[in-house]
Amino acid sequence: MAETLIWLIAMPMAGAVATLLLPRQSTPIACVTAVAASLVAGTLLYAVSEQGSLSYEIGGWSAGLGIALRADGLSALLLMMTALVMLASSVYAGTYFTKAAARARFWPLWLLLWTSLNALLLSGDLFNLYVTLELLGLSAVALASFGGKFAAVQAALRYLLLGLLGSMMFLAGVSLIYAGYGTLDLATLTLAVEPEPVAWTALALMSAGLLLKTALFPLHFWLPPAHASASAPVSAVLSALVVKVAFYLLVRLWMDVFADLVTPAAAGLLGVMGAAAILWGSWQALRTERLKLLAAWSTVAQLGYLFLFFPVLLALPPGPARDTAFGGLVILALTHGLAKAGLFLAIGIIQQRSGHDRINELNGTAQRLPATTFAIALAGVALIGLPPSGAFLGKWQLLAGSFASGQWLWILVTIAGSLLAAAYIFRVLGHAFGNQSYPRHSVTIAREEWPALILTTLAVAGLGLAGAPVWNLLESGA
Amino acid sequence: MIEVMASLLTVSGVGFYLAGSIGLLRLPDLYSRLHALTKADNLGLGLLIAGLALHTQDLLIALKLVLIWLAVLAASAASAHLIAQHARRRETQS
Amino acid sequence: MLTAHWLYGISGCLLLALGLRTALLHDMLLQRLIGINVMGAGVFLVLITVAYRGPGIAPDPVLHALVLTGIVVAVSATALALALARRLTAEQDDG
Amino acid sequence: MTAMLVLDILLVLSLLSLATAALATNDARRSVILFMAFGLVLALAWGRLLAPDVALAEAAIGAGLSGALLLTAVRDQAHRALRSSRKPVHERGRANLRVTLEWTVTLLCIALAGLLAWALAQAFDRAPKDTLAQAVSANLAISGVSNPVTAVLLNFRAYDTLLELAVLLTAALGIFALGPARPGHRAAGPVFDGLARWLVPALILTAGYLLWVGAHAPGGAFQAGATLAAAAVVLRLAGRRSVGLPTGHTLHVAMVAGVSMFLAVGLGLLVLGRPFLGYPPAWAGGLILLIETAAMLAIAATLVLAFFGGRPTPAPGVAEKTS
Repeated sequence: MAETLIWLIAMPMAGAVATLLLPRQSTPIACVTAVAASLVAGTLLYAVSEQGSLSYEIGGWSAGLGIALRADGLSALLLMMTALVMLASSVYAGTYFTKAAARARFWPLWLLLWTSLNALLLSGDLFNLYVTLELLGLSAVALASFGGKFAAVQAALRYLLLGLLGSMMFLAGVSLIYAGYGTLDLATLTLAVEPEPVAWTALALMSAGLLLKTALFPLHFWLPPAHASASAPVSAVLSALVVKVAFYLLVRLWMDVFADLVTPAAAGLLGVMGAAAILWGSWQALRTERLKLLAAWSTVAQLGYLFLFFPVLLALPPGPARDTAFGGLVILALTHGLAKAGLFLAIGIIQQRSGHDRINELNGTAQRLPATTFAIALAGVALIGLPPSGAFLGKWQLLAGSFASGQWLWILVTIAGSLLAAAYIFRVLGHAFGNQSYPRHSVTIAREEWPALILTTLAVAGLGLAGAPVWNLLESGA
Repeated sequence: MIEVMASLLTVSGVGFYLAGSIGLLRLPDLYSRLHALTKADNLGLGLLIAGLALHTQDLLIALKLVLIWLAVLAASAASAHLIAQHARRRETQS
Repeated sequence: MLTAHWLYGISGCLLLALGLRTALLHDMLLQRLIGINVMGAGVFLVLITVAYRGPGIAPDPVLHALVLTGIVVAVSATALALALARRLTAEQDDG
Repeated sequence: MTAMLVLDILLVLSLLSLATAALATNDARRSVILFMAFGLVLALAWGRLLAPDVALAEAAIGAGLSGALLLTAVRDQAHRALRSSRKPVHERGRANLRVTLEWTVTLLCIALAGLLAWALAQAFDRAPKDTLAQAVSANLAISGVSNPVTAVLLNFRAYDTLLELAVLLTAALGIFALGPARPGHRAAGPVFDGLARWLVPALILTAGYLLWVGAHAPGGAFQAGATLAAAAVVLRLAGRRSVGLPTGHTLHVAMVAGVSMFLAVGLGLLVLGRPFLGYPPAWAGGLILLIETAAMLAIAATLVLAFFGGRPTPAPGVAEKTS
């Protein structure tokens, strides 16, 4: 079973090589790779739920000398979300890029991005994490600039420079860790680390780098242009997955490896930045005139909720109460990933059909593209956090945790953020459902519209109604 | 005896380097600076390498050192030529 | 702690800060990129200094391997950034 | 001991002053040339700190190829890329804000350097933790090579190197996706041509030597690949258009050679019932050389592509533009 870990990395990488060597068959190869990699992710999820966390020592060298891959409940769930989002976006990308030559150049980068996402979620070694972060950053930048439009290239260049800054900060932290503890293996480090200057300076450096990559307010400024000017399948993956895996790494470091170091003040700082992100991101989403920018600003806001969990989790006593709240964090992250990817895909369809994504000119969209409009509405349900979406469960846990620990500020921010989200979603839907004076027959394009619809349905119904397995999995894989 | 020879060669090589560097800083125009730099440095490196080769007393290493000298000679001659040519072209153009 | 550790370790930290400052403040792309590269050089200098154990003692090969990897990654990123920049100026001149 | 101290201080001072000078100037070309000089002094520092493998890579990649890339970017005026988006500051209030920002960032950077140095000093003050270095030397005999750095790069932490080759491939693909290569250089005069005529074969020979020697002495695929790429850069500068680099499909094969050979070996071993990239000790030396040869080709192809700045165009009949 442990071999599934290496297959999750080797498979998309081999797919990237194959699509590059056989450009004429690249689309079928990419689809087969996507399905196969998703099946492996499903197998891993099942294996973790049955056997608990898994690990794999590459080359047979013991962790420390060699590099170990590890998967627990958290990483297995995120790997599954990655697989679902990538699979759906792959199907969509096959129709989005109409020229065969463009597709042939797209797939290798796409599969390399998938490789880096999986590699990051599985890596158990600090320096290896640095390399995966760079692979992730470079493939994300190459994809964000794909197509070569001026705005996209400009945003991608800024994205690259800031990403490089972030990686360098991370690497500086890693070198300090090696100087102090003589190891790079996360499991060994967890046991060795002590609350002392070396450890907390290293943690601060690594966190600063990762916060830049997760675009937490006030380090968010690069995200909206980069996410809004990329092509639709790429935006979906950037917003749903790329920032989220950097967040995963932060959670891994703060809650797991360096858990002894984290003080309420530090967690509170993250919470304040998260609260600012929620308010500022939602406000900007409400004011913007373009649908893609709205989705991008909404990502800034939604990441803020995830950071509100830090002070809440730290205030709860370790044990069942904290674990329940932690499950809320995970389910919120998963819901946002699925819903935001679906939203970007749906926006891509609208943009391609009507040639623009200006919110004020969306009238008649509901008549012309009913399935896509429905997908946007479903994504909206998840972004606002209405029942029965998974986000409702997540926010509920956030509110319950804040309530239990008496942190009233987070409750106010969550409510304000949800109201703002409702406002910006209804603004879009209001225009989309607005009637157009002249009749247009409605179209349904199955291969284009299904991916968005399935992702948003999963976010609303799948995770919302069947949330319990998430908690079970986090427990069994701990 | 050989040690003394090696030291003498090395020191005189360094002396040529110093002269070349002073020339680079003090001479008035590009051509004379280039002249000072390449000539003095090539000779300086030659003496330095001769000194080091004597010092190691290993034929293989000495051979490698001489190879380095030849490579640097060729590269510096070619690059000095390129720089001078470029400067000359610019002068005639303007 | 060896004198070399002091000297080179502190220089590594200074290079990191120097590069970071330029990368954040300079308004020309090329200098920002060089700033990031100087920052990387600072981190590499810290790593190689940590690997150093003193004259005549074999240094830690793991860190040397890490720095080799880091140098190649840095040059890849620099190359991609420059290609993006070239594309931008080409379009600016056209339009 | 004092002589060494003088050398150390000289090295450190020239490193810091070169970096400061490279970053302080507003002249892009000057900045790049100073940065190249910085890279060369850095290579000396690596040599001083007993890291010859790193010194070789730094001289070839860090100073040499990065410098070549940056210089051609200056030629193409690429440094202007982000500038136009910033408007010159005229208002007094904005200018004051800018000064405040600069001071804040500067102070924060100084604080960061101080914090880092302090933490580093604390780490040095403890007994050095040599456990990993000891594990490397304990397992060196079964790693297939006797150069410990190569053993770490291609055996113990081979997975890092696989991902690193994937990073290189990604960069190459990203550059590829942006469009065709920039126009070549005009033909050089007879002197440079004469230099290229014997320098290129010598560089290719050196690359082969570095690849082979990496098993037991400083050297290896990365240094060799960079040297090979340097040969191509020399040819390109001499005005040769395609510099022997294949175009189209064959170029793709060269670019992915490293990753695919790595994957083939890793997955092949996995199918045979061994761990991924777990070489049997008897075969380790041969397999490592095989992977390194493929990696060298991929590195050279990628670095040359980066220097080209795009897809090489297979149209030798067309007269080349000169800039």
